[in-house]
Amino acid sequence: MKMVVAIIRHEKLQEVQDVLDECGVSGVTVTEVKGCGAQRGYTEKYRGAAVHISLRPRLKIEAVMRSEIVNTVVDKMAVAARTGEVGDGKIFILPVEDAVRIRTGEHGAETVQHAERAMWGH
Amino acid sequence: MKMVVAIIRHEKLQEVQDVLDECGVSGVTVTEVKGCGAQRGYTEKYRGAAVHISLRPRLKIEAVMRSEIVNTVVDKMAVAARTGEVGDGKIFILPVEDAVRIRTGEHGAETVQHAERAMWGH
Amino acid sequence: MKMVVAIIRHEKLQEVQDVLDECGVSGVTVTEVKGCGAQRGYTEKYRGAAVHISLRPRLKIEAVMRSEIVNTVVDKMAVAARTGEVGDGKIFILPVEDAVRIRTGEHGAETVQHAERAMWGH
Amino acid sequence: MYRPTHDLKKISVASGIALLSALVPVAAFADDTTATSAAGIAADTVWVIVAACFVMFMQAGFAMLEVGFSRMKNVGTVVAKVITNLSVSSIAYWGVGFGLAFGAGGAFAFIGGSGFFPTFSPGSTMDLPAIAASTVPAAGKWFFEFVFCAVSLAIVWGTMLERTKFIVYILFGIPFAAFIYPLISHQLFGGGYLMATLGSQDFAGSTVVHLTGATAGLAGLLLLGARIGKYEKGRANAIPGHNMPLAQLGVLILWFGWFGFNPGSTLNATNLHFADVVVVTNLAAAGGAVAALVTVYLITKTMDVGMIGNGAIAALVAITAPSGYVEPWAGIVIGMVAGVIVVVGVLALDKILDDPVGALPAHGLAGIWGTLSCGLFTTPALAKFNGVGQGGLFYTGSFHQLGAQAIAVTASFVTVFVLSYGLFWIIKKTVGLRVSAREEMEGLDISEHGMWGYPESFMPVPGGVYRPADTPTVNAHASHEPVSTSQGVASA
Amino acid sequence: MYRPTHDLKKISVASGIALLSALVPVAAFADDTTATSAAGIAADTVWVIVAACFVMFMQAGFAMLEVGFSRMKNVGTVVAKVITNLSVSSIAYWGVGFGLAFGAGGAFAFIGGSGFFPTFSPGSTMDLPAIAASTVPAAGKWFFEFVFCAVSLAIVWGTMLERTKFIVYILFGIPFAAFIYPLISHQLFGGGYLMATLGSQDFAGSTVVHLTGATAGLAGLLLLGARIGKYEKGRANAIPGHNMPLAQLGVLILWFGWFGFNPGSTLNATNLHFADVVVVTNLAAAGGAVAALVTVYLITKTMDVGMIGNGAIAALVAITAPSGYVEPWAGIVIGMVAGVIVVVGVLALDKILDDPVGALPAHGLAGIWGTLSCGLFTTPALAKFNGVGQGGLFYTGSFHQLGAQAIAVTASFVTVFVLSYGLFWIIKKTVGLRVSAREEMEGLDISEHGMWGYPESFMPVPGGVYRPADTPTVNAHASHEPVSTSQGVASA
Amino acid sequence: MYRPTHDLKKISVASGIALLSALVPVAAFADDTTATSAAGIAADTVWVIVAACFVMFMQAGFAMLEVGFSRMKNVGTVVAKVITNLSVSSIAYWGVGFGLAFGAGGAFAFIGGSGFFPTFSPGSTMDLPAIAASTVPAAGKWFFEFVFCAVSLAIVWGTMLERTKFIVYILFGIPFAAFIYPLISHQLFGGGYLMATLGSQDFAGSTVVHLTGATAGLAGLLLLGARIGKYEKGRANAIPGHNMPLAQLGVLILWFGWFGFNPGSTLNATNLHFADVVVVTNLAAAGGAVAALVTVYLITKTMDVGMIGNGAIAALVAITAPSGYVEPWAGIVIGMVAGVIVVVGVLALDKILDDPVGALPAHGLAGIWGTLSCGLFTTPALAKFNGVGQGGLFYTGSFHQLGAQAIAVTASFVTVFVLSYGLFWIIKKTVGLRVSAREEMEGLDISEHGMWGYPESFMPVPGGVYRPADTPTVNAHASHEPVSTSQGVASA
Ligand SMILES: Nc1ncnc2c1ncn2[C@@H]1O[C@H](COP(=O)(O)OP(=O)(O)O)[C@@H](O)[C@H]1O
Ligand SMILES: Nc1ncnc2c1ncn2[C@@H]1O[C@H](COP(=O)(O)OP(=O)(O)O)[C@@H](O)[C@H]1O
Ligand SMILES: Nc1ncnc2c1ncn2[C@@H]1O[C@H](COP(=O)(O)OP(=O)(O)O)[C@@H](O)[C@H]1O
Repeated sequence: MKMVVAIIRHEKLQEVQDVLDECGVSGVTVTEVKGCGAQRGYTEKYRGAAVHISLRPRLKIEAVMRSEIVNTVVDKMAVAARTGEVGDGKIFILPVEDAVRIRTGEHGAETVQHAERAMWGH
Repeated sequence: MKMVVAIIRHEKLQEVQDVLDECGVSGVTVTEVKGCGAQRGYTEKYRGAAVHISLRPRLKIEAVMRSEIVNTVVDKMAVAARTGEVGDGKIFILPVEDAVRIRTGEHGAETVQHAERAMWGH
Repeated sequence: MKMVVAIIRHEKLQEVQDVLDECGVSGVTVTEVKGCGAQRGYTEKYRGAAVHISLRPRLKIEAVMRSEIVNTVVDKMAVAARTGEVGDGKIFILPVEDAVRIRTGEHGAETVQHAERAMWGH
Repeated sequence: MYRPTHDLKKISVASGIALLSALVPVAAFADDTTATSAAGIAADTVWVIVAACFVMFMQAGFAMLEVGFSRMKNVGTVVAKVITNLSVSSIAYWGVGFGLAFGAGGAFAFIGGSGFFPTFSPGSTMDLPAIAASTVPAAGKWFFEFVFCAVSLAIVWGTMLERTKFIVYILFGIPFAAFIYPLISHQLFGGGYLMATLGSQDFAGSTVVHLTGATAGLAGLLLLGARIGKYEKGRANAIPGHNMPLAQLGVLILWFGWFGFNPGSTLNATNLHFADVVVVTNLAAAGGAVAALVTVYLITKTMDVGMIGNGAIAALVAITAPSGYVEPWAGIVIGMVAGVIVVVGVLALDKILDDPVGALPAHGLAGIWGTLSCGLFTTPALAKFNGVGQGGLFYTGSFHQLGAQAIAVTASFVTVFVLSYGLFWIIKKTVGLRVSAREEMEGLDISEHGMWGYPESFMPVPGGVYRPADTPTVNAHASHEPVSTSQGVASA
Repeated sequence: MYRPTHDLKKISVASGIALLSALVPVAAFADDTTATSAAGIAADTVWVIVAACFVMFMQAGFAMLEVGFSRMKNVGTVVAKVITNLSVSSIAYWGVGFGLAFGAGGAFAFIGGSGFFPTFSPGSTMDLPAIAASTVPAAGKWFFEFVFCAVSLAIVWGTMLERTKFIVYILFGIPFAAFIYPLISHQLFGGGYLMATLGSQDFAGSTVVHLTGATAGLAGLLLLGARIGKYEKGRANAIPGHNMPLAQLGVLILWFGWFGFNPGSTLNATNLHFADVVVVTNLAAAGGAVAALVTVYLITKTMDVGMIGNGAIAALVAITAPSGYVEPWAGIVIGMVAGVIVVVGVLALDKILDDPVGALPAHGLAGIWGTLSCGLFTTPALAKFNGVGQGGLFYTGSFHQLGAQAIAVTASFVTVFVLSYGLFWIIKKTVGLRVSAREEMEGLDISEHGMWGYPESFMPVPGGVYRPADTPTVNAHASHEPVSTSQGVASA
Repeated sequence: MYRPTHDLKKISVASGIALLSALVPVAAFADDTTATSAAGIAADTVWVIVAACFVMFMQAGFAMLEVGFSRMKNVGTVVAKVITNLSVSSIAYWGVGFGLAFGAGGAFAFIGGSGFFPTFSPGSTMDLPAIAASTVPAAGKWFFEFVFCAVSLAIVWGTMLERTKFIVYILFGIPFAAFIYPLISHQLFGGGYLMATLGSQDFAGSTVVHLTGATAGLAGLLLLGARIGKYEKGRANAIPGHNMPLAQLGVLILWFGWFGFNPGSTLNATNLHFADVVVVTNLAAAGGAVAALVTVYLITKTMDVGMIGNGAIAALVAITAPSGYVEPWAGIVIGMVAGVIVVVGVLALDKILDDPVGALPAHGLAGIWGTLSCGLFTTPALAKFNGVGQGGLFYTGSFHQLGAQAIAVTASFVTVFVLSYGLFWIIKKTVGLRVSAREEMEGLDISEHGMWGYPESFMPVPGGVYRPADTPTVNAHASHEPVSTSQGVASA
């Protein structure tokens, strides 16, 4: 299995969730993060003082899935999350050695996929 | 070493911390996350409009530990975090190549274990 | 590529960002987390009742970089984030199989490095 | 709480008078009556000033209500707007508005014509025909009428939150306070045709203040459009505000302020009518909150927190016009109907109009209902007492007063809508009404004001310290996102 | 706002004086003394109405206090409750409560019996024996007494936060405002046995308002039980509220409101006693905050923010009964003792009773202390001035007044406890008092009201937009968690 | 605040009565005129008490303002401080301060000397030469003057937020309320040399209240130093507060409270002057907010939310001294200048002095400007009416009054600075002014008060439950970080 870690813009969450759902990924974990990169932040004013803020709000999406589907999923995710402007974010692929469904104690890849679509957010 | 990533319910934190402590894991990092999975969220009303919320609050537990103990720990964690209802969460095991204790600069597995129990939260 | 996961004190963020920037890492993702470890928390009072809080606020830094530079970077980060007091945190190194720049769809290591310094926060 | 002393005094006063029926020098009386009326005038003035202060405090209520119904990225601009509007309207109304609304002269049936840039000295008076009967000095009358103008202006913006350029508040606020509001105010408070000739009743401004504000808000909304993301594929999305406790604190502050708003409109304390108005106002608000709770629960099976507050506000708006004309039981009925109206109104309008706080139903529909309700519930005795119009349908069986009310509503709505639409249209064509899409996504606080309203909720290191930029300007890349403030207002 | 009546008066005053230059007809005096007392009555009424408005504003204080001491998942329900309770009690007290508390007739020593569903007209009076001496018109008296009832009801819920079904607030609130509160109010404010015959002193309601509210809260708490997680393995866990700034804003609003609460209870301005009450009230609050700070620091070695506020509140509660009867120095002493009582009380009770805001010590224990303190500190002069009871132990050396106070406290406590326990018991057996465990875990805002009070603190994408559900209902899986609103109230 | 007019009226009443003692039984008139003036006195007293309550409510305004401009880790201590200071100053001012400020006797040109630990009874008076003309009973005068003292003390701390030891608030607050403030208050309100002999005008306290508070704050700041991280490599970092909505709610509460602050300083209602003061005050605030908005936008190209509020506050501070002496147009000018001053002042001072809320420019610079402005804008008529000093430069062409104002400002500044610096110096050398660096980093709420002001923003499981510690004390490791409360105050 692989864990796909994607840093995306807030407004792209639903699109990315839809991609993962279509591909049969069992779930998604979302974290609010701040990030900087090529897009370097911006200057603010506070009581007249210019302040440089390097980090901007992003969402981190973590989804574990079967290795077979990871490439397809990642490419679809990249498309879904794209605006074309600097700051769109990155996707990283990490190896996962095992997964457990807490509710049942089952191990293995079938814990991270589901059959029918969940239609998250619809 | 392995990094155990567990998505659990808020109310299970103490139990999970206790398991890790017993097993001699040196520490835990906790993140507030939102997630969706088999358990698909729920409908809310806002000024009469039905709103479908796909993500629900969870805690993400990250603990790095020696590879030897990981299976035991994971199974114990799964038990500790279980309610049996959909939404209990998942545990993922990721490989870790090295760990460093910032305070001392030491590397290696001994940085992620401790001898006496810490009794976190007691 | 490797993902460097560092748990640091809030006040060390800028220093760590500077290290990563110098080393040509393309970006950083920062998450607010809570942690416990050797440093076990502390006791508070609420309306007279002593309360033991095991977790304390920390920042989690995630930066993906080329494998070649990871050791240098990690050592520099450890120095930058050090106060010498218990609670300085940990750095973990995880393998990354691929990275994608969402904006362009490019894959590979060059997506996680940049040429000129970004001067984040300056 | 028995107070014998008090009784004793009254008895001895009586006896004193008895004794007097003998033979006395005038001086004593002249002097005494001076003193007497001085005390009466003082009591009237204290009440009207205190009431006006309560009404001024309603600005805090509107601020909290709007903050609560906005998203966290758009809260600083709300409070900045409230303070700025209160300020520009103070000056505009002092210079021009008050004279147009109440000053003698002018084409009086249409508009007042004196008392611009007034100066006051202790106890000084002005020629204000319609409110001459009040013993309150001119300064007190000015302040009382001004705070009403400020409330009306505050109402305008509820429909336009989270996407309006800051400069718009100023460009619209000044002419609104100087001319648009005074025009309506003159008609129903200041002795204009509707009040003096037609006998339309609007005790404290369901139409003058609330409908006027909501109508301007409607005009602005039509030209401004909905927030990004509100309507997708022909469906209305929900954009929840971020803070119900502050929003409902706002409701409670408004409820409190309304005890200045309605009872203060007597411009008098000595005739004691204001005490009745207090009771009617409170009972109506109560009826509105209860009715809204029941209605929203029946329709949606949930007890929407915001709706309960909207119900109270709508009822207060509705009772504003009849508060000096009706009996307690009628107050409850009027309030309850308003509570139902606001819930149904919010649910219905939300599908087509993006009105974040529900100002159109709460101030518009409820304002119309309240004004009309005088035509139903006004008691002949109170119509006579107030010297405006006559009793309502349920007492007199006559539709006359209802007609007068309908005309007042229609005339006011049309006038305000036309003027406001025109004014917003000009602003739109010149400086523009709306921030850029990028600024709207980033939030108005950062894009228009250079800093979030809740910095620690957005900044990377909560509680941290921020180093000044090495370069005062934003670097190339960043210009993609968020638009720097200078651009944000460049078009202004 | 034209006021012919007023003009007429002025004209007749003028003419009265004119006539006088001759040889004076009584009419003139009648007129003049009317004017004279008209001013005095106006001053009394302005004060009482303003004071009542301050007391009404205390609702905002309670709302912020409870919000601050609740967790973020339970704040919307708090403000919804405050507005709803204020509303239902308005109507219930207007219809029934006031008549039972103050109306002439009935078995008067036990309960009043007239003045139900009252109607008011300018200056109109009612037959209210116990407060007949006040010149304030009936409408003013009604409103003043009503806001006290609303405060008492607000106090009830402090003990029951974060787990009570919303419907319970309504089902209990109506009979409380219509009957339970009026019963006690009649005894100590309305001319009942305790006040008229026994001479028990309760100037502004330490017992009538505060102890009554806290006692009902105790009854409810006993039937409701503690919040999930409060007590584990026989130990009390801490469940911190989420917002000290709002909680203490609440305290400051309450402190402000108390300047209406106690001084307004003179129902009079012309005798100037209200000014003394202001001073005594302020000094007591000061003493309470200081004493609480010192006490909590000595016991716990920490300067608990909430406790400082509790100290001020407890002192204000304690001084409520004696405020019109004691001297400034005594006010400080009474307040300080209350400050100590509340700290010790909170620390002790927290081990056995889950009272999130500390209402039992602050309103219950302090209310008892305050009522009893009249028996110690009341000056004979003020007892005489107020015409109720006599001087306290420290002045008279007699335990008589202390006895009268103890009886009043006991009688009130027993009566309220029995009635409230019975009422809550019936509610528990029928619709139930408490939400399900799952709803309690999820929070009342989402489970009872369908939306969080702080949506952005819980929703996935802060500041985001939410698409309407394709299916109006919750899907099967979700029913595990959080119970949808319809179920949430199904049992109601 | 001397009111000759009022005296005159009373004299004529008296004479009227004198005349009457011829043909008529005195009892009747004595009684009747009593009744008459009773109403006037009641009106005066109601106004002054209500105004004082508005001023007391300003404490909530300062609390919210400071909370909003603090970081989330330092908010609980702010509200605890406000309540504690209000409390200790109540007692200190009652015991000592009031007598020194207003009591007859003493070296009166320098300080008052009677009326310590006063006791009041209905309508009782005290020998307070400077405010004897006011008919308000002593209790009302005490309360009104006290709330001014409390405002002045509240202003002190704005400069010292986020790093001051809690104990310091108490150790400085008591002598400030007992002696430092009364000293200045006596000079300009209480009949001291500056007012009585020199004729310096300060209607409601631009110097007495605001400059005094800000000067003490400056002294404290100089000894306390900047917050950690504020200045690095000779550059000033920004340390944004966390909550603009609450900060601006504070501004609106203060604006509201100022309608008690300035107009209440007439200590009179019957002469109706207070109504004029209301208008001037409001227009000045409006001018200040507008001017600040324009200024900050021109300088920084951003519409800083906080600056708009600072502008309103600075204008209110500035108009405080002249509010009873100038005409509306002048009020606008004075306010606008203050709005410019505060923006330029904040931008300039921030580079060298770490003043989180901008108290030095808003209360200090604006207070100086306001006091001096009397020397420019006071109208001869109002100088005469108030019986203090004479007309300003623009009316009289004479620099005399300007000189008197300059002397008042200088004398007050020097006196307060020297006394406050000395007092803070002693505190610094004994218990210390400042928490440890670690405590400052951790935040004052957790380190001084044992719990965060926003627990859920810091605790691991928002909305969770916290188990009591097995061991009451902190374990060895933890002592590294955050310093436990006991240590936090150990040095105290
Ligand atoms: N090397 C990296 N490691 C971890 N996160 C990164 C890295 N590079 C970028 N990110 C994350 O991706 C976000 C967007 O990247 P950025 O470089 O700004 O835009 P783009 O990917 O369009 O060039 C950053 O805000 C940061 O959170
Ligand atoms: N494939 C996945 N990748 C990442 N996180 C997941 C994945 N599947 C589930 N989760 C996380 O686990 C949580 C619970 O999973 P869910 O499927 O709802 O319950 P259960 O595990 O009992 O079937 C989700 O809210 C989500 O945060
Ligand atoms: N084994 C671990 N797995 C995950 N996070 C850890 C682990 N050990 C420590 N941490 C994180 O590092 C932080 C600091 O570690 P701690 O042991 O307290 O200090 P030190 O590293 O100086 O001994 C902890 O708060 C926790 O967030």
